[in-house]
Amino acid sequence: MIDVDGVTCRFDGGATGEAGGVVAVDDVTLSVPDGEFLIVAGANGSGKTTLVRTFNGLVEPDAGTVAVNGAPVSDDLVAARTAVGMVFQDPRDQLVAATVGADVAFGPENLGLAHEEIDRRVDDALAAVNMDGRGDDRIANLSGGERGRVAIAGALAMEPDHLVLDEPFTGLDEPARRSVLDRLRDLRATGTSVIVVTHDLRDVLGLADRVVGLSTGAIVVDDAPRAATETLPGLGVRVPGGFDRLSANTGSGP
Amino acid sequence: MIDVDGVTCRFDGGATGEAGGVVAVDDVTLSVPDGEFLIVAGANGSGKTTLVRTFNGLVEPDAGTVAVNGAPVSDDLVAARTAVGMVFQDPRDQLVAATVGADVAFGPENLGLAHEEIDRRVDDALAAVNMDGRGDDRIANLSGGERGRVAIAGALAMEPDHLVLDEPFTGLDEPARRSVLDRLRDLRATGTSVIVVTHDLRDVLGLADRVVGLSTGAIVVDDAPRAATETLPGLGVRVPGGFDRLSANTGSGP
Amino acid sequence: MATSTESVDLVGDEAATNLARAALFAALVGAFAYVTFPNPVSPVRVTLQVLGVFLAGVYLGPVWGGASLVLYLAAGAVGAPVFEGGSAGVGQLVGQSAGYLWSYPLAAAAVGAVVHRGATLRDLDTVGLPTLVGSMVLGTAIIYALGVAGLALVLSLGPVEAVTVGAAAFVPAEALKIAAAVGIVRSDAVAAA
Amino acid sequence: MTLSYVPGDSLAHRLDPRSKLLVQAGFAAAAYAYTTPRGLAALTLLAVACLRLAGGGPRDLWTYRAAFPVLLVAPLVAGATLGPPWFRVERAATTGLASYRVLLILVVAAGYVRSTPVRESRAAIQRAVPGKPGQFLGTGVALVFRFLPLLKRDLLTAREAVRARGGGALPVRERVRLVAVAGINRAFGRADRLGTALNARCFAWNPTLPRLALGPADYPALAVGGGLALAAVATLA
Ligand SMILES: Nc1ncnc2c1ncn2[C@@H]1O[C@H](COP(=O)(O)OP(=O)(O)OP(=O)(O)O)[C@@H](O)[C@H]1O
Ligand SMILES: Nc1ncnc2c1ncn2[C@@H]1O[C@H](COP(=O)(O)OP(=O)(O)OP(=O)(O)O)[C@@H](O)[C@H]1O
Ligand SMILES: O=C(O)CCCC[C@@H]1SC[C@@H]2NC(=O)N[C@@H]21
Ligand SMILES: [Mg+2]
Ligand SMILES: [Mg+2]
Repeated sequence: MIDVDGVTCRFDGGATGEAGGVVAVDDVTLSVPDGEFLIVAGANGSGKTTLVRTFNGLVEPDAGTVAVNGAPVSDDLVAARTAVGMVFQDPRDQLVAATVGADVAFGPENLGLAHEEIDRRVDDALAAVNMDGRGDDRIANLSGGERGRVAIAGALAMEPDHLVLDEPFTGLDEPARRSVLDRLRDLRATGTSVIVVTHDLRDVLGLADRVVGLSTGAIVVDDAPRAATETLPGLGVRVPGGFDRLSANTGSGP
Repeated sequence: MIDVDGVTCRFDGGATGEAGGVVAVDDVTLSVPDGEFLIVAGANGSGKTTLVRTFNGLVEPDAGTVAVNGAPVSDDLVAARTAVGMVFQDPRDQLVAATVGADVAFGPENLGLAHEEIDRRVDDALAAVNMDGRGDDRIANLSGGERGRVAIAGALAMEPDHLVLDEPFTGLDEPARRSVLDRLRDLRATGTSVIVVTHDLRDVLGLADRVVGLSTGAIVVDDAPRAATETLPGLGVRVPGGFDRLSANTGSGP
Repeated sequence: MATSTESVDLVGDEAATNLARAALFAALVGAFAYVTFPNPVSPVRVTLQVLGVFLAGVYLGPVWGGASLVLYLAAGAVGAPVFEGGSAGVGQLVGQSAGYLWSYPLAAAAVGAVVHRGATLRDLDTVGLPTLVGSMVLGTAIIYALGVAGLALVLSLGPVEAVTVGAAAFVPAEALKIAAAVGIVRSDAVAAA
Repeated sequence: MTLSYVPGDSLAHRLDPRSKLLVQAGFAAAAYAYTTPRGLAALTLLAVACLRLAGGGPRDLWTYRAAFPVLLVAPLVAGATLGPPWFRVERAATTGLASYRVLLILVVAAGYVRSTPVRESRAAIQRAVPGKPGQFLGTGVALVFRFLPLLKRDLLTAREAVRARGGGALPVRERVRLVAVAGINRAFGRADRLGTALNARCFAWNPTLPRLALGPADYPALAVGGGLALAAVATLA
């Protein structure tokens, strides 16, 4: 369970460096039950990335609180960081090791797991992103989409209670996207909550339980997918041509 | 006119650092007439980025030649770079200045244009990506999609003969994508050739004159959009649910 | 599914960022080690390493600046190609330029201590030019003292020869590096650390 | 070409990094203790053997070329004097031997570098130095390895960006300035983003360490390293 209560995030000076600052997230209240598949949608600059970064304490709200599994994030960062896995919007920001295998193993190693368990998780996570057997590849030599897939594998290997993915599908080719979506479906079935940030609902709407739409930092929609798709195009979000055509489009409807 | 003749690109050691190396582009021959809208499609790691980077000499082929407007790229790099504008797959790789306006102006300034002309181009390019009036924003403070839009504006402001965009729409919200597509349509009408690299045809297929499909570096499809969409899903490329549904899906069919 | 978190001892946000920066500056000194020019008056080559040492002290302060150069030596010892001209290995740490190398952590810490007047960092805009230059002159003195001692010890040179070959020959080059460091620190385009 | 790890399955590749570090340290100590023509002759054989057992050869030494002029010129400087007899052979010889000793140590180090991947070095460091200092050194060293190519990349992409956007025709000085400032800026940004990534991924002081285990081949190696160190201590005592 993630509980967001009246969260506001300001950036000093904001983008223009002017006085006053930018309000990136504006009084957001939201609660994500375990096992829910939530989409956070909104136009560029609407505050999606800033909002989800408060879930594991990478951004500290200027007002309001975030609690993960009942404990305030600011009280117990360790708990929040192990409970909330995150795939960054830019995979390059997330990769910390030189080879694919070492990078995916990095998180589990920090949890102090046994070697066999680490190996199992790494193999599992690489399989989920169609990168089996590429553990020895050097990250510097990967193509853009391959890098994105390694970033996702790194978060999967943590087997977190809550998984946040910030625009995870943008660089992925079709087989990789399907494979990741399959894994997300399985995770949800085992009680993991999955939060996908995006402005293109075509790839994920079929899986979603609920859609939250942001505009200039505030929640303007919080509804079931079908209902939400009516408001969302006005927010600059791409929705499937017709909701019923979805499964044909993504090949991954429920 | 861009003429690619028997181009092969190898990477030493390749991703695994093993002997032998990876063949990223494999004997590609291709010619892009002025005013054509070409899509280069293929799965992750199929060599799309490497191929288009030979067009302005950022990658030097190990075999074969590339000629732009009749002159071999290797003979006159400066000419090739002014004739071929490029939007990199990762916008961060492309931005060189501290503020949005200064970055978009960077290219035109290098062309030695008059100030009025530079200002006109910068305003024009920022309008095309829906970033009007944000010239003073600091690039370090932009959201992911905003950064991508500035990168596109920087290439548009060069008003090149040929414009290459490497997965330009991945981070863009719907209004920005439409606005950029509109601009690309106008450019094509004035004789600029537009080359879009992608593995998701849903956003651009309606505009394309021709689609080239790559698989492990080699061309396996080179055809009109309608015909190409039949082979492409086999390559790991996303195509619209049905070709005739395209305009409904993208809102930008011809 | 719940992972026990009691045993996980997080490094913490501030320390992790500092560690990343320290590693970055270590790598920067390593990159600067590739930039070498022959010195007309001495067989020892001029390198840009010292510029990296200065910047580490200025941007990271005495503690993390010194730590950064410790990482540099450790990385070089186990094989990162970060020493002069891209060389590496424990050998270099007992070789003829060993004195210079061992002096780097001390010099960076000294530069940082003078610039920031203690362990907590202060805004670089408030640091006067004399302080900035003075800190780097002190750093240079430390590097030369240990470097010359190293040359004398390792190559069994006499004091006069060691000072000539190891210090005097580099004074003009070091002056240029101090000027470059001032330029970088004062450039508002670099919105660093 | 820089000296770096080369995958392989030579004897040295199969050794535990700790044995190899001990051999290096022992060798360096012995080289200092026995800086005599006979001592160095024997150590030469050992040094060449070390490099060979790591699958290396003369090419690996090329990266040390920057050290060669010092090693060559130092004896000449040491032998020269300001008055008669102008050149003292015995002093030049002493320094010459010292120079040669450095070269030998570099040869052995080259064998370590080409046969040991970063992960193993990191594990060796973290096992040799316990607690937080070990974790700091181990992770920090791994990060330095990670940053080196990235830093090169940051400078290269800054250069590419400038070129791709028509900056290729600018005067050299201006290009150097643009690339240097943009490159350094990128590198700073990268360090901070990497710090954030480490945090998000639960960067901890007490992670699971990579597996290291002494194999049968390690015992002779440990004996060689230990023996050299003992021999060195014996002469000093
Ligand atoms: N470090 C920062 N300093 C100042 N302003 C910032 C900073 N980071 C983000 N902003 C501003 O905050 C707002 C929200 O940014 P955020 O990254 O959360 O948007 P987003 O919804 O994720 O957009 P995108 O779809 O483009 O990724 C934007 O206007 C952005 O310019
Ligand atoms: N610098 C490099 N060194 C070694 N191999 C590389 C390098 N750059 C790319 N490769 C390899 O070359 C192949 C083609 O890469 P390229 O970036 O051209 O793919 P792409 O089609 O653009 O993929 P994506 O859709 O993921 O961006 C990949 O297998 C990649 O791992
Ligand atoms: O082996 C190394 O990496 C150390 C090289 C030391 C070069 C010294 S540092 C002080 C002096 N100034 C220079 O430019 N070079 C020498
Ligand atoms: Mg975002
Ligand atoms: Mg690519």
